[in-house]
Amino acid sequence: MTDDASPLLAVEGLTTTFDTDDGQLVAVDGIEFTVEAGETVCLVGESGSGKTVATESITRIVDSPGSVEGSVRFGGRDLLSMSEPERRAIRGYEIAHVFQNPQDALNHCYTVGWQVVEALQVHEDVADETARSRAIDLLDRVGLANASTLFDDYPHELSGGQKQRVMIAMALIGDPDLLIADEPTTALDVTVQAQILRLLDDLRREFDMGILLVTHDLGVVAAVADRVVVMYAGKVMERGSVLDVFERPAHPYTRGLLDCLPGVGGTEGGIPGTLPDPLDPPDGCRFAARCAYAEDACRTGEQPAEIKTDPGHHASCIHYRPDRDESVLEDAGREPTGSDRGADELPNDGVSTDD
Amino acid sequence: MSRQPTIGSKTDGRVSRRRWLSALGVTGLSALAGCSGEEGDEGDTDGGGGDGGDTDLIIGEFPRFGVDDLYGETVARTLARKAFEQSDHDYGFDGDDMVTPDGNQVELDIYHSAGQETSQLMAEYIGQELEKNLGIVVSVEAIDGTRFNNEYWTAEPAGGTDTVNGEEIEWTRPTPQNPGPQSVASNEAWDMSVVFGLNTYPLNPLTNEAFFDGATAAYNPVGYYPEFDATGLFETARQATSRDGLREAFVEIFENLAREQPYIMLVLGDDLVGYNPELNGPSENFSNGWDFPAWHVGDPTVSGSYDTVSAAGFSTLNPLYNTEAGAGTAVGRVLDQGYTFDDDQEYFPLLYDMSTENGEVWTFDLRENLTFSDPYGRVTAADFVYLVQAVHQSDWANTAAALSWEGVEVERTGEFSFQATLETPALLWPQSYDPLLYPIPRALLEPYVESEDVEGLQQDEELLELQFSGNLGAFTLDEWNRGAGTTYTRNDEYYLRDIDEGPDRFADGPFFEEASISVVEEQASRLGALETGEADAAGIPPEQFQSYEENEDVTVREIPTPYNRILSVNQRANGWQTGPGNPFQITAFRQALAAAIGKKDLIQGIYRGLADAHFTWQPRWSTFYPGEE
Amino acid sequence: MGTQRSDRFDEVEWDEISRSRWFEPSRNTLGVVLCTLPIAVLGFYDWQVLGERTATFAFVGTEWDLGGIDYLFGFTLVLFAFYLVAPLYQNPRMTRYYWRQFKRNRPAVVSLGWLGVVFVGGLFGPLVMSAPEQSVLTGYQPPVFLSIDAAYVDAQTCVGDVVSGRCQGTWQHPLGTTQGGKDVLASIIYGMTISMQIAFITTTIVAAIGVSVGTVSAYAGGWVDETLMRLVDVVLSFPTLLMFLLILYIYGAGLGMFILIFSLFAWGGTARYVRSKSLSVSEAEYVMAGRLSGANTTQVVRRHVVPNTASSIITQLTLLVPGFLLAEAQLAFLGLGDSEVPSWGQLISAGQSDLSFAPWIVLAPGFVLFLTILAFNFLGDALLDALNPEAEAETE
Amino acid sequence: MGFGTYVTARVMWAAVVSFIIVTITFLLLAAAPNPDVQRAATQAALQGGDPAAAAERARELRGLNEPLHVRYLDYLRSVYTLDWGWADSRSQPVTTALAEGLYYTAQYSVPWTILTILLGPLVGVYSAANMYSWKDHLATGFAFFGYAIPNFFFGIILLLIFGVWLDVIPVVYDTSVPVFSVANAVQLSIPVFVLVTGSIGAVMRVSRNESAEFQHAAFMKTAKAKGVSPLRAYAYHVMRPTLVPLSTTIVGQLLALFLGSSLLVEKVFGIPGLGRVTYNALIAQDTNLVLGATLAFTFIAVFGNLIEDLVFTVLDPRISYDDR
Repeated sequence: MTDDASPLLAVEGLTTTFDTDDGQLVAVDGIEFTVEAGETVCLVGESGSGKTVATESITRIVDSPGSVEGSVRFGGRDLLSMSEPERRAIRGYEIAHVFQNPQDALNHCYTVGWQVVEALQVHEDVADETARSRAIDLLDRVGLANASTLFDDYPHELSGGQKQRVMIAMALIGDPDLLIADEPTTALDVTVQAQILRLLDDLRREFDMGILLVTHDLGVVAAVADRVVVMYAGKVMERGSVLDVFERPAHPYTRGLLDCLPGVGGTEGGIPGTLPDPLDPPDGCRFAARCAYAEDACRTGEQPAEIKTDPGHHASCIHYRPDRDESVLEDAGREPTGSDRGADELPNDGVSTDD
Repeated sequence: MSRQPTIGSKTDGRVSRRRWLSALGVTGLSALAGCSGEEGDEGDTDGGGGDGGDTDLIIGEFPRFGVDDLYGETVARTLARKAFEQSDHDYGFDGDDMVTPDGNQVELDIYHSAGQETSQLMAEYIGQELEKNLGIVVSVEAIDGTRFNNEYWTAEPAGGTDTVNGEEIEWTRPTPQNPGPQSVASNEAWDMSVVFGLNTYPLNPLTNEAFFDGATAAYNPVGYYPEFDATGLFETARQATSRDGLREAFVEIFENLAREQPYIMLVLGDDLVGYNPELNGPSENFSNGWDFPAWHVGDPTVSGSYDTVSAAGFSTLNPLYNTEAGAGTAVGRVLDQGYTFDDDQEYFPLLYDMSTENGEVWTFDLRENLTFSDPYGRVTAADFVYLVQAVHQSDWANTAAALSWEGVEVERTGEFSFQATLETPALLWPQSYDPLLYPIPRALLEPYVESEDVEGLQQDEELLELQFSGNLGAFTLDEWNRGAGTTYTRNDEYYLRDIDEGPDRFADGPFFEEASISVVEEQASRLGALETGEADAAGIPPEQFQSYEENEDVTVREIPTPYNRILSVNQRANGWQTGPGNPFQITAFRQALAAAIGKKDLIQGIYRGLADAHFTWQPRWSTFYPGEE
Repeated sequence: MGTQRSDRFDEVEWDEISRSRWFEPSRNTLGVVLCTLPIAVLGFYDWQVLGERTATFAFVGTEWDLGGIDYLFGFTLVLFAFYLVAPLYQNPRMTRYYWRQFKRNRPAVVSLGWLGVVFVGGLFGPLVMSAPEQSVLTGYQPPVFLSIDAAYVDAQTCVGDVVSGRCQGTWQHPLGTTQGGKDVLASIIYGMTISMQIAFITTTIVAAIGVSVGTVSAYAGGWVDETLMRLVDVVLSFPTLLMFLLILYIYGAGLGMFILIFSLFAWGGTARYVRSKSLSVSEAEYVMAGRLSGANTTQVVRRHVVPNTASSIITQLTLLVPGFLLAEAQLAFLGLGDSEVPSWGQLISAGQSDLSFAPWIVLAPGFVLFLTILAFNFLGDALLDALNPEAEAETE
Repeated sequence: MGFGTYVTARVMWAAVVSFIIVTITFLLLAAAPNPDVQRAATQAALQGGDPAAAAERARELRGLNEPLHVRYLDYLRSVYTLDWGWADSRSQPVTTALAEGLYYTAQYSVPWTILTILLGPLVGVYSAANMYSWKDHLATGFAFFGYAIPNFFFGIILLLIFGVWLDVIPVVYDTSVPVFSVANAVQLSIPVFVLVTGSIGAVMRVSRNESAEFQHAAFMKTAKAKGVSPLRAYAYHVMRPTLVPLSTTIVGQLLALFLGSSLLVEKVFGIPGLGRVTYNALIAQDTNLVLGATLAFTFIAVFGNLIEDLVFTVLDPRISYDDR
C-alpha cells in the first residue's frame, strides 16, 4: 500500500460548504485520503462528523446548496473539475453508491427490476431482455431467492434486508471500480447486518473493486477494513491501516472512540461533550474542547497539519509534531484492542458513538 | 332592465295579451287569460270615499298624483289624515312618524323581483319616499317572481260574499288571482310589491275589465273594491256601438281609476332599442315591426342576414301553446297570424280580413293564396274552424288561446270564409287580439283530437319545429337550437308578396337571405353584439341610451309601451301587517301613497327620463287617455 | 437544519398547553359561558319580547338591529376569542415562536394585515358608518380622480364638476357609486361583515362537526368508525352546490341556509384528518402514559388529540374559507344569492351590466374579494409552514 | 382481495352513494309542494274550471296520490332507466336537453381538463425543481392568482377586454361553427383560459408541495448516484410518485369546479352547456329538468370519484386492496 503510486481514488483538500440562512456551514473541511483498487477503506466518526457528506462529495451528489472544492482524482481523472455529464457517466457505472437507509432509497412507484435495470440502461444501450437477465443474475448473486419473480415486485413488498441487497445489486450492475457504501447496515436488523457486510466483502473480492465504507461502528471496521479514516467535525483526525489505527491509535479522538467499545475497558458513555457548532468551528483543533490532552496551543490557529506517525499512518495532532513529546498521550495507559473479531460477533447495539 | 324589448315583432300584442303580467318577474307566468264578461250589476255609488274633504286639497276629475302640486309631504299627509278619519282605527302621526293606534312606528315591507336591478332600485326608492313623505318605515325584501306569484300573489280560490259600494256581491267564480272578498287572504302575508307590472291594453281597453270590472273581476289579487260604478261603466263600454260612445265610457273609467289608484301607478317604461344604422324600417311607435317584410339594409335588395338577440331561450315554439313574447317573435318569422295593426294602430289584414256590422257577428275572409307545406295543401276556412272548435274550444287541449274562444260560435261559410258570433257584441274585438289565429293544418291535429292527447299535441315535432309553414311566413325555420336560438332562410314563396294592401315593398320582401335570433342572456353581451355588428337589433338599458345615441354604430329608437310599473298594495286581510285594520283599503290612503312617491325623480333617476309618468290605466298615447280632449 | 433545534417545540409546547389546560380549563370555558350568556339573553329578548321589526337596541335608542346570523356570529367570535386568541396570549412563548416562524413569510404578514382590515371593517364598520343609501339621482358617480362621460352622468346629476364633457369623481364617493347611487366604499365595508360572518360561522360548524366525528370515529372504532367513515365518503362526494341549488329551487334560501348547507357538507376532510391524527396520537407514548395514569377518553381527546391536531385543523379551515366566500359570490353573481344581504358578490352582480362604462362597481368589490381570497390562501400556506415544523424540515 | 374484486367493490360503493343522493333528492322534492300542481290549479281557475279538481287531476297524472313508497320505487325506476320526462322549459325530453348541454360543455371541458392535467403537474414540478427561485415565485404567484381570482370576475373582465375593446373574440358564442374549427377554438380560448387558470393553481400547489418532498427523497439521491440525468430523474422519479397524491386532488378539484364553473363560465360567455341548462331550468321552475340536471351532475360526481379511486389504486402500487 503505497502512497505515491496512482491510487484508484485520491481525495485531496476536499471541502464541502453549505450556504444556510445562518451562515456558511463547512461540513467537510479539506480532507485527504485514498482508496486503492480492491481494498476496503472505512470512514469512521460520530454522526454529524461529515462522513456522509464527504462520500457524496466525491461524485458530487451532495444536496443542492452544497458546494464542493478540492480535488478528487479517480483513475487519474479529476471528478470535480469535469463536466456534469462526464461525471454522470461515471456515477453508478464506475463509482457506485449504496446508501444508509434502504427503506426510502428505492422509488416506491417502480418495480425493483425496473430500478436495477435503469442503473444499467442510463449508461449502456442494453436491450431490455439482456438487461433483465443480467439484473436477475445479480439479484441472485446478492443472495436474493426467487430473483426472477422478485424482479417484478415493488419495493414495499420487500424486507429491509432484501432492499439493501437490491441496492447492492443496483450498484454492481454497472460493474463499478469503486463502491461507496454509506452505513449500509445501520437501518437493518442485526442478523442481516452481518450478512450484508460479508456479502460486500465477498463481492469486493469477486469484482476486484475498491470499497469506501462509511460506518460509525468500530466493530465493522475491525472486521472488514484494510485502512481506516477517522473523521471528526469535518476534518480527518487520523488515517492509516486498520492494524495501525487499532493497535496504535495516534489521535486522542481515535482513542476515545476505541474506549467506547464495551468490553474494551474504556469509559462507559463515550466521550464527554458534543460536536462543535459547524457554523462556527473553534480555532485550532476541532477536538480540543473535548480532548483530555488539549493545551492552549491546541486552541489557536488552524487544525494541526497531518503528521506521519508511522508509514501510511497519519494523525492531525500537535502532540506528534517533532518538537513535542507524544508520550503525554500515553499516560492513560491504554491497552491495545483486539482487532481479530469476526464480523459475526458484531455487538448488538451497534456500538454507535453518536448517542 | 328586466323586460327586454322584443324587436320587430308583429306578434308582440298577440302575446302580451297572454301576459297581463308583463313579466317584471323572472319568468312569464303561464297562461293568464281574459275574463268572462259576466254580470253587470248596476248600482248607486255609495258616498263612501271619493274626494271632497275638510281641507282645501282639490283632487280633480283626473288627478295626476306624484307630480307638481299632487306630490309631496304636505299633500300625502293631508290625504293620509283624511284616510285615518275614515278608518276604524286610530292611526296618526307622531311628529314625522306615522304611528299605529298603539303608538308604534308604522313599518311595511315591500317585495321586489330578485335579481332585477330596476325592480330593486324602484323598491328602495319607494321606501325612501314613503319614509320621507309619510313617515312609514319600509323594509325591502327580494323574492323570486315565480315564488312570489305562487305564495304571495295568489291564493286558494275560496269565494264568498261581501258588501261593495253598499251592494251585496258574491264571488261565484273565484280564481287564484281573485280568491274572494278582501277577507280572503293570500297564501302568505305581504304589504306592498313591485314584483309585477301589468298591461294597460290601450288598443282595446275593454280587456281591462279583467282587472277592474267590479270587485269580482277575474284578476284582482290585491282585493281592490272599486268605489265607482265600474261594472256599469264596463257594461256601457261593451254595449257601445260607436267609437265615441266607447271612448266616453272609458274616459270615465280611467278618470276614476286615476282617482282610486287600485294599484299605485308609477311609470310606463319605453322600449329602448338599438338598431343597425343601415337598417330602414324601424319606427318609434307601438306597432314597430308590423311591416317587417319591407325592412331592408341599404338598398332594397335581398341580401345578408337579419340577426337579433333574445335575452331568454324559448320554452316552446308550438304555436298552440306558446305564451312568451320572445318565442312569439321566433314563431312570427315563420308563421303569420291573422292580422296586425299598422303604424296608425289600424287593422291590417294578413291571413284574413275581419268585418262586422254590429260587433256581434264577425266574418273572416281568408286570402286564397295560402298553402301549408306538403302534404297539407291549401289553407282553407275548414282548417281554422276545426282549430277553433276541436282544439281551442275543447275541454282537454288547454291551448294558450282557449279563453279567447270561450263562448264564441264559429261556423264555416265558404271555402275561404267563416264567421264568428260573440256572446256580447265587441266593436273592438280584433283589438283585443282574441280573434288572432295561427294557421294549423287540420290533418296534423286530427290524430291528437281523436285521442284527446294533450301531451302529444304539446310535444308534436312538426308543431315544435314549425315544419308545416308553407308560404305562410317570411322565412322558414332551419333549426331551433334550444340553448342558442333559431336560424331561418328566406321564404321565396311568401304569400305577402302577392297582396294588394300595404307598402309596395312587400312585393319583394323580405329583404334578407337569412335571419336568426340568438339567445344571449347577458345584457353586456347583447350590447356588445350590437356594437360589433353581430346583431342588427338589441334592447338598450336607459342608462346607456344617451351614449348609444351618440354612437355612430347604433341607431336608437324609443318605443312607447303599454306595460306599466305599479306599486301593488295588499288590500286583503293579511295586507297591512303593522297594525289593526288595513288602510290600504281606503282610497284616500292609496292616494296618499301615490302622492308620496315622486314620479319625476323616479323617471329621471331610474329611467333617465325615458319613461312616462303613469297616472291612470292607459298610456298617454292611447286614444282612451282622459284629460287631453 | 431542522435537527439542530435542541428542544422540538411541537412536543414541548403542546405539553405545556396540556398542562396549562389542566389547571385552567375552566377559565376559557368560563369566559365563553359568561360571554355567551348575554348574547343568548339578548337573542331571546329579541326573539320573544321584541316585535319582528323593532330594532334590537331600540331600548338604548339605536337603530342597530340584529338577526339570527348576527347572534351566531357573535357566538363564534366569543369561541375564537377564548379558544384561539386567549391560548396564544396565555402562552406567550409559543406565540412568540409562531410569530417568528410566521413573519418570515412576508406575503402572509401582509395578508394577515389585510384580513385584519377586513375583520375590523366588518366588525366595526357598520357601527360607525351608516348603511349605503340609495340615491337615484346620483348614480354612477366615478371614483375620485376618475371621470365618466357626461352621456352617463350629466351636469345635473354629477356630484363633482363636469370638465370637458366628463363628470369628475369626488371624495364624497371615493370609490364611486352604483346605478342606484349607493356608495361603493360603504357597500364594500358592509360586505366585509357578511364575509366575516360566512368565514367565522362556517369554520365553527365545520370544526365542530369534523372534530367530533373524527375523534368519535377514532375512539369508538368498530362499526361506529366504519359507519362514520362511509358517511364521510358520502359527504365528500356530495355535490354541495347542486344540493344547495335544489334546496333553493324547492324552498328558497337565504344567507343562513347557504351557510348551513355549505358547512354541513364541508367537514368530510376535517373529520378524516382528525380521525387519522387521533389514531396516531392515541398510540403516542405520552397518551398511553396518560391513559395508564387513569385519564379517560374525553380527557385524552381534550388534552392530547385536540391540541395536537389543532394546528392542522386551523390550517385546513383557513384554506376552506375562501371556498365559501367564492361560493357566496358566485351564487350572488348568478342571481341566486340572498339579495337582501349586501355582499360583495351582490355588488359585482349588480354592476356587471354597467361594466363597460362604470367598471368600478364591479372592479372595486371584485378586487376586494380577490384580495381576501388571496390573503386567506397565503395565510393558510404560512400557517402550514409555521405550525407544521416537520413539513418545513422536509421541504427545506 | 384481487384487483377485480376491489374494482367491483368500489363500483358497488359508487352505486350506493349515487343511490343515497338520489334518495335525498327524492325526499327533498317529496316534501315540497309541486309547482306543476299549483300551475295546473291556477290555469284551471283562470279558465273557469275547478282549481281543486284540476290540482287533483294533476296530482293523479303525476302519481302524487300514490303512497310514498310506491312513488319512491317509481321514481327509482325512472331514474335508473333514464326515463327522466319532458322538459317543459325547452320542449324536449330531459335527456335530450342534457345531452345537448353536455355537447357544448364538453367542448370546453375536455381541453380544460387536459390542459389542467398536463400543465398543472408540469408547472408544479418545475416550480419545485426551482424552489425559491424567481421562476418558482412566478409560478406560485400565478397559481395563487388563478386560485384566488373568481372565475366569473376574471371572465367578464377578459371578455370586456378581448371581446368588446379589442374585438378579437366574438362576444356572442356561435353554436353554428364546427367543433374542430379555428373559429371554435378562438371563441373557446378565453373560457378555457379562465378555467385553466382557476383549476391549475390547486393542482400546481399540490404537485409542487408533493414533488418538493419527493425531490429530496432518498430515492432521488439513488437515482442521481446511478447517473440518471436530472431531466430523467424529474420525469420518472419525481413526477411519477407525485401523480399518486395528485390523483386524489385533481379529480376532486376538477369536479368541484365543474358544476360551479360550468354555471358561471357558461353564463358569462353565453355557452349553452349543461350549466346553463341547469340554471335556466331553475329559473323557469322546470322540475323535471332541474331534477334531471341534479341527477346528471350527481352521476358525473360519483363517477368522477370512482375514477379517482381507481386511478389512485392503479398509480400507487403500495395500496392494498383490503384497505378502505
